[in-house]
Amino acid sequence: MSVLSLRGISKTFGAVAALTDIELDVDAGQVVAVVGDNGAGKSTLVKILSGVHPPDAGTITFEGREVHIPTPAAAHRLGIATVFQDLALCENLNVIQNLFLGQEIRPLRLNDVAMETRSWELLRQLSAKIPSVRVPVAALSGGQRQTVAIARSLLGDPKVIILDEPTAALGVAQTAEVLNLVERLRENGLGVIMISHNMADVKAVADTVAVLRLGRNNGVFAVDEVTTEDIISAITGATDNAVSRRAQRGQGAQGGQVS
Amino acid sequence: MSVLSLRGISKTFGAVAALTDIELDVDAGQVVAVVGDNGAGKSTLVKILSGVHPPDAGTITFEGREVHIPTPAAAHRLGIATVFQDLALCENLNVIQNLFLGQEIRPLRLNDVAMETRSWELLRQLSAKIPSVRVPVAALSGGQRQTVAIARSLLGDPKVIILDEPTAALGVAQTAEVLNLVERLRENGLGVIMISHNMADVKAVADTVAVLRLGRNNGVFAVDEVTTEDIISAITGATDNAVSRRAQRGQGAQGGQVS
Amino acid sequence: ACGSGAGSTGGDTGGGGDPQNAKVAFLMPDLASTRYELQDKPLFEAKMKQLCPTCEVIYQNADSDASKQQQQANSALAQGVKAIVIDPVDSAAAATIVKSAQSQQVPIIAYDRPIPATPADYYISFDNEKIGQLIAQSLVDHLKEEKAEGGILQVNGSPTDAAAGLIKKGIHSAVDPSGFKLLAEYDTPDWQPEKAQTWVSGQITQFKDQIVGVVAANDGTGGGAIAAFKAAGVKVPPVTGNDAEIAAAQRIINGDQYNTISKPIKIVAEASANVAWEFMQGKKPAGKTTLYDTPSELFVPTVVTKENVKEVLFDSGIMKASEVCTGEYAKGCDELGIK
Amino acid sequence: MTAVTTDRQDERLRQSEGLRGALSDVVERARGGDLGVIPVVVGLIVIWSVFQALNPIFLSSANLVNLTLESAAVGVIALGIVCVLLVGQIDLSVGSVSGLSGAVLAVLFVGQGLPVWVAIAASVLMGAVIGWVYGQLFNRFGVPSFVITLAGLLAFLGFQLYVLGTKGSINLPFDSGLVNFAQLDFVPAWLSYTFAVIAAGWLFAGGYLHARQRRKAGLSARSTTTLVVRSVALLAVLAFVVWYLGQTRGVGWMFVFFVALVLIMHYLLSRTKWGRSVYAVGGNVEAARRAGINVRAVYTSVFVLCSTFAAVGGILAAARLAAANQSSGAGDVNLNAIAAAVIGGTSLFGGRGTAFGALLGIIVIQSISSGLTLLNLDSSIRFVVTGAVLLLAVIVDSVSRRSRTSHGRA
Amino acid sequence: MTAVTTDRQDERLRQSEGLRGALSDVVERARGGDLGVIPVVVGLIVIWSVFQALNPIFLSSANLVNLTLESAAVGVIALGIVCVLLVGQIDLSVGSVSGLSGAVLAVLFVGQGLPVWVAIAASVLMGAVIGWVYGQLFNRFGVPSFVITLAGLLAFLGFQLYVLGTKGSINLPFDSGLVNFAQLDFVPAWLSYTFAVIAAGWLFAGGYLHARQRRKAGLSARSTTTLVVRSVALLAVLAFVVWYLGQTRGVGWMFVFFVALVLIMHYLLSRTKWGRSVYAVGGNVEAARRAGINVRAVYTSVFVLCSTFAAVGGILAAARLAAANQSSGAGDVNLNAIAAAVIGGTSLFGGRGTAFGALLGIIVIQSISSGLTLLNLDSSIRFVVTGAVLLLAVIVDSVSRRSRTSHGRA
Ligand SMILES: Nc1ncnc2c1ncn2[C@@H]1O[C@H](COP(=O)(O)OP(=O)(O)OP(=O)(O)O)[C@@H](O)[C@H]1O
Ligand SMILES: Nc1ncnc2c1ncn2[C@@H]1O[C@H](COP(=O)(O)OP(=O)(O)OP(=O)(O)O)[C@@H](O)[C@H]1O
Ligand SMILES: [Mg+2]
Ligand SMILES: [Mg+2]
Repeated sequence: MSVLSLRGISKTFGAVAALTDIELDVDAGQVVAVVGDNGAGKSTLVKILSGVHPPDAGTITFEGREVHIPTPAAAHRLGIATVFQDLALCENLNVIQNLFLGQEIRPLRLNDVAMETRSWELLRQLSAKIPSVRVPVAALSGGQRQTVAIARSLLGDPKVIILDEPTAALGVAQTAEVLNLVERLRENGLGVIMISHNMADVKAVADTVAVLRLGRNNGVFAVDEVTTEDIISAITGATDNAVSRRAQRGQGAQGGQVS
Repeated sequence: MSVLSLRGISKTFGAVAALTDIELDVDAGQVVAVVGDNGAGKSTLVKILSGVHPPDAGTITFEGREVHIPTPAAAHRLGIATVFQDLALCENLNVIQNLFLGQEIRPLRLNDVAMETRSWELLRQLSAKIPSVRVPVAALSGGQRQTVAIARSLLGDPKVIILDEPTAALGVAQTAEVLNLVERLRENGLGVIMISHNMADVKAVADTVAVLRLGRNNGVFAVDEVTTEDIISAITGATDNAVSRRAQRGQGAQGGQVS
Repeated sequence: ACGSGAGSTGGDTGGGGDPQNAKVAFLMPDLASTRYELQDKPLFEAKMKQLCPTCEVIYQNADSDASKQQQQANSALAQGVKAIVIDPVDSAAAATIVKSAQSQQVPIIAYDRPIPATPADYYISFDNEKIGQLIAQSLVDHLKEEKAEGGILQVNGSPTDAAAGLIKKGIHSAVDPSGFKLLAEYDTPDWQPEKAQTWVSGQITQFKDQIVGVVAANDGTGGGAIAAFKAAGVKVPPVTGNDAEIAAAQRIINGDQYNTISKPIKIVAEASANVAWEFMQGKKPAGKTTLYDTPSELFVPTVVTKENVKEVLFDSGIMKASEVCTGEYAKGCDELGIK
Repeated sequence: MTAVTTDRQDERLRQSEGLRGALSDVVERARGGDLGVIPVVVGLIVIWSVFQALNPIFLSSANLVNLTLESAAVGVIALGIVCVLLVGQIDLSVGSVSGLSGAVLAVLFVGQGLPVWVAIAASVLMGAVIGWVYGQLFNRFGVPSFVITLAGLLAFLGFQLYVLGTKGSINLPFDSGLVNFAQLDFVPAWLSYTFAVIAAGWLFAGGYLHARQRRKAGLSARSTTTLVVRSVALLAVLAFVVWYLGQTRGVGWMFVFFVALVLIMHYLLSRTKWGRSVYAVGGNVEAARRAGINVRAVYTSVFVLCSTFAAVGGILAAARLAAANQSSGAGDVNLNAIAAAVIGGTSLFGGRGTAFGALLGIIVIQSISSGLTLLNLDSSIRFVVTGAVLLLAVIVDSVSRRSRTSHGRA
Repeated sequence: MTAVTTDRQDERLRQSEGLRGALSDVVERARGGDLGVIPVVVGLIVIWSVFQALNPIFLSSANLVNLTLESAAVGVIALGIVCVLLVGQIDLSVGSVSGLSGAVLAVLFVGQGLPVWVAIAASVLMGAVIGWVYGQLFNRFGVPSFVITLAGLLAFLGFQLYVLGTKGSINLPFDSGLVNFAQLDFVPAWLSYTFAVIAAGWLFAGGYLHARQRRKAGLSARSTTTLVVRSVALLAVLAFVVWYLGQTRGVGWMFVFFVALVLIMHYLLSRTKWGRSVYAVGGNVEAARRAGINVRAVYTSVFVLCSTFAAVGGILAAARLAAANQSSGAGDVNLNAIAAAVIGGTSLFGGRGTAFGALLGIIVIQSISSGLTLLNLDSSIRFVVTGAVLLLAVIVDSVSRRSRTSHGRA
């Protein structure tokens, strides 16, 4: 049975129909990759699931019950943890403060030592290269911030984790660790939604691939039954696209490597 | 002769030595990829070159003359155009206004029509999926914003273009277009500095790869004489790293694809 | 430009006509002193009601803002008033209002403060400069009687208030030749008692026991000065006041404040109602004297000290013992025979 | 030309064309909460109806003429405030500067007997210099503008007292051109109507040329019908206003002057590079800097503008009162000017607001003040009611803005 | 335990240990412009020296005692302002609310003859309710807090006039406990010294336990020498202050009360979940919301706190003056309270500031005011000098902050 399933989700921003009639199912212990072109509506979908935007229409079913997710706090309570594409960190707070924001240890007399120790643990696990956890997030590099945002989502005890382009800014080592992490999450029986533009990563960890195109469903594929080319043509809506042209040209010129 | 060359550049933020004694050379018609782990100091280097931060020490030589770049405006005047990792767009302005910010057509009576036409041209060239150019940038998706930032740098007549992780948020089609663009820029004799965590992209377009590690130079390689594994071990500082371990595990398990 | 009217036109204005159901404007300057809302306005309204039961009084308070007062006057003219009684925020700037009113044949009566630049139709007042002089002189006389030696502090009103300027001038005219040294003086921003308190506290540390008296330009600042001495834990020297607020009467009864000044507001307010009513009927009342080219009537205020507080404030009915002699003040009242 | 214009090709966009399209656009934006000034106008209409019900003189021509004239001085100051708020800064000293400017004007003109234009020029120049100093302090030392202008508030109040000296108050001669301009000079009826026609014609011509250009470039454009409807509507409104005010004294030149300043600022802010950089600095100063904008120059220009407008406002206020005194510019000038800007939709955090906002905002504030003046209330009640009405006027606006954020617009 | 602690393993970090390390840390931070309150303190010392040179009474014990007492009322209000500024909002009505609170206190206590604690409780409760209403208006309608509290400013001024009614001004009895508390009650010398010792001991004990915990967890920690030096320094400073003030009247209970509030707020802001969420909301309200923080509750709590502190400040002011009148809370209470917060380093844009900032800021402001009081200047000069000194005091601070941004700290 699905932990999370969406039916008929639509969302309009002003004159732009960002999502139209979306369906999606995520099982426990399953990694669903959501892919799509820029502006396809992936992040909008994520924001609807995590209570940032209310949907205009459609139903969300979580663990068999139909739910409303009016606020991010409601999503937290349900057990949905999210890493947003725009990270959503407080730049004026330091790494520890951001990691534990809203889930502080000993709320009436914060336990800084425990939080700092745990922070180092989490960051080490993601092989983050952060010199000090006591600097404001404003002073971190793009990848360091992304690591902090990912580490954040692991606190608490989520049932579904949504990762919106989690590896976009990460270095090669950190990317590898995040992919490891996703696999561990799957083994622990969590549902994982991962959004990515990197087909290699998608093929490496996902079980199912859901394609969005211009705000609509454009196919769901089991990952071992589909080729990268098929996914790309579902994304772009054509088999003849910039990617395939570039690949051909590359082959024509030197017989080269395209991911 | 190099368009741009750096010698002994250092930069300290508080107690963190972000860059120590960096050297880098970029020739006209050459694409230099700067790679490195998260927090290695790549973006700091970019910011120094584009006048955002002053360096603590070291010299910058541009077209044979030693230059100071105290402000971004000075960098613009020299002919250095930059796409920043954090994009640096004004969220309250719309796409056209952001694209032409600081380089408006007809400053005393803005020519909106010309600017809009040109905007659509530029965006189409990058195969951007932006429904309307008259919405504030705050309403765009991550990838759409990145496309806008890239399009921005093409206006004017730069001699060196610096791209800090330009494809991080882009879809597959847009990434392909940006790589095509980089190749066109090279053909037009511009110097290009590209920062990326994606080794496939680096190998596809770069001529030279400069590796930074913990704020120091860690080798410069000609791209056709080096393997991806070598670059990765220069980045992580070890041949046995998370990436290689993951790759091995992958092969052990199913003999699979790792980029 | 069209027409001859400065300010606004509108409504059927002008002197004469049917005085019944007419409107008269009563424009007061500020809230720094409580008297305008608490005494002048009700007294004027009562008298007007008595003279002309169907007439309507338009009351406005300009809150120390000359342009707001101008707006209020224009609005009154737009409503078709038959006469304006005005206590100008700024005596000079009120000239514009006089012009506007007169150009629409609406008579205007200067109340409390004169309008020297453009003569109004009538001027009724007690004179602020005189007030300053009276309170200061009363203090100086008292000090001479006590054979005090030392200097005087002077707490003036707001530096941006024209009336305060007049009072200040009056105080100087009594203090400067008195033989007592003027230790320091201070223009209290916005007449704020807190500011007066802070300033006097500073002067206490500076001059210690040289201070034999404080001339404060109104009861509020006087109260602030007294609080400063109390808070410094030293003996309170004689302190003046002005306005005869209830709180000041209490302090006088208790011996904390030396004097205040009672303006015969009832008399002035009623006199102005009478004059306004005559104007509204189309008559031209004659002045007792002429000041600033204006037919005028001036009244003399009375200095109130512990000696005469009973007769001036209570026997005359200006204040009721029940309001003043509360709690800790009951004892003082008893001693003075106030019931 | 393609069937679908370049900017309408995305299939996710709802399509709409012509007058119908323009209308459905408005409805669309209303649903999305992006109503521009409409909510403020609605708030204004509510206030007007209530006051009219309470005292029928409120909407009389005479009172409205007063209202326009009384709006001008603080309105001009609010225009400057809009500029500083747009870059995310504040100027607390506009009141003092306006007071000082009035005092300098009076002293030079009356006290020293200089020609009036010299006195005006000196006051305005002084305003500009003050703004320039603010700009330097802000750029050099990075002192928050709140503190700089708070210091300015105190210092220039001191200067004002000093300049006026022992006099305390100086009358401006009633027969001087300046006082006439502020009190007695009204636009002749024929000229007012001409202005109205010109404005409507301008709106049509400008819109038409723009639309033609856009069509040529293959972009969507307003249909000619829409343009005609818009201009006719404008003409009707303006003609009615002119006619109604003309029932008594008509449209004052001082108000025309204010409106002209609003139009100029609107042009500068929306159609020039400088205006764009003001919005950019207010939206994200670091991004603006990286785009090569001279951020310091923008800050300085804005502070100079604001202080200059404050000085001009001070001159208008002095002319209107025919006097400069120690309390000119004191009291609630600061708060009213800032409140007018905020009510007109300018954000205190920078990057959002328009010149027209200042016009609307000051009219709201003056309406409240004028309406309450007519009601003849006790001071205590008047304060309470002023507060309540102010709040109500803004709630209308804010509710719509709120629905905008929930619809995902910044 | 490893040789290098967990948090110092990155090779890019400069290493430093023990007292030497602590010192070089300070130097490092000074170079980076991250000096905390040091620049404000330097500014204060400059101001003090200048005034002392001009009038030797300035630093006399008696005058400093006055200064402490006069700081308390507005200081408490500034503490509330710090909270609203931290979430990026503003409260313009603190002056009115403090005035109203004083009026309510006087009417209930003197007019109605209720026990003083009932009157105090009622005033404070009223403050809290006002804040709650602000919070509701802000959360429900999204009206900018500037406008809400501007409306509040007017409305509560009206209420204040209304409550004082026919009296206008009400004396509080000089022999009541409340007035004594504000004017005559001083901490006995032995108790003051005890406080000083407790404070120093607390600093040491707290620091020591924390350091031990950190060492146990394998993190770097302050060396015991550093801790001892710090506590001894604090003890010396406090003992000196107590001794010097004790030369005349000593430390007033009202000031102790204010300092206690500062300490409590410091604890709440820096050591509790609530405080963390305040900073988070001020830094990035959307991020805070997404982290599951109840943003509305945070806003409400902050408005409630601010109005409550304003009410408390109003009570203290009334007690100190021994009277409540119509002008209580008017004038520059608002500006002074906000300026104190800003001078103490609180950002108007939210997310940066401390409770101690309010303490330092109000001392700067009161020092300027007290120093000028002793100089006995003309009003006009006094205003100018106040402005200039204020600016100078802040320039010291801002220059250092500026160097911070150029060193890349937010
Ligand atoms: N807050 C908003 N207001 C208005 N329009 C929005 C808003 N957020 C998103 N949109 C629009 O909705 C569409 C989908 O955006 P979304 O962020 O979901 O794309 P995405 O699939 O995540 O793209 P990317 O790969 O670039 O991150 C875009 O066209 C965007 O312009
Ligand atoms: N403004 C700043 N203030 C303080 N420290 C900073 C600042 N900017 C960067 N740093 C520090 O400098 C180091 C290098 O940062 P930089 O942004 O250059 O990394 P990067 O190589 O671009 O990393 P990424 O791949 O994650 O983008 C980081 O450790 C970071 O914490
Ligand atoms: Mg996205
Ligand atoms: Mg980077």
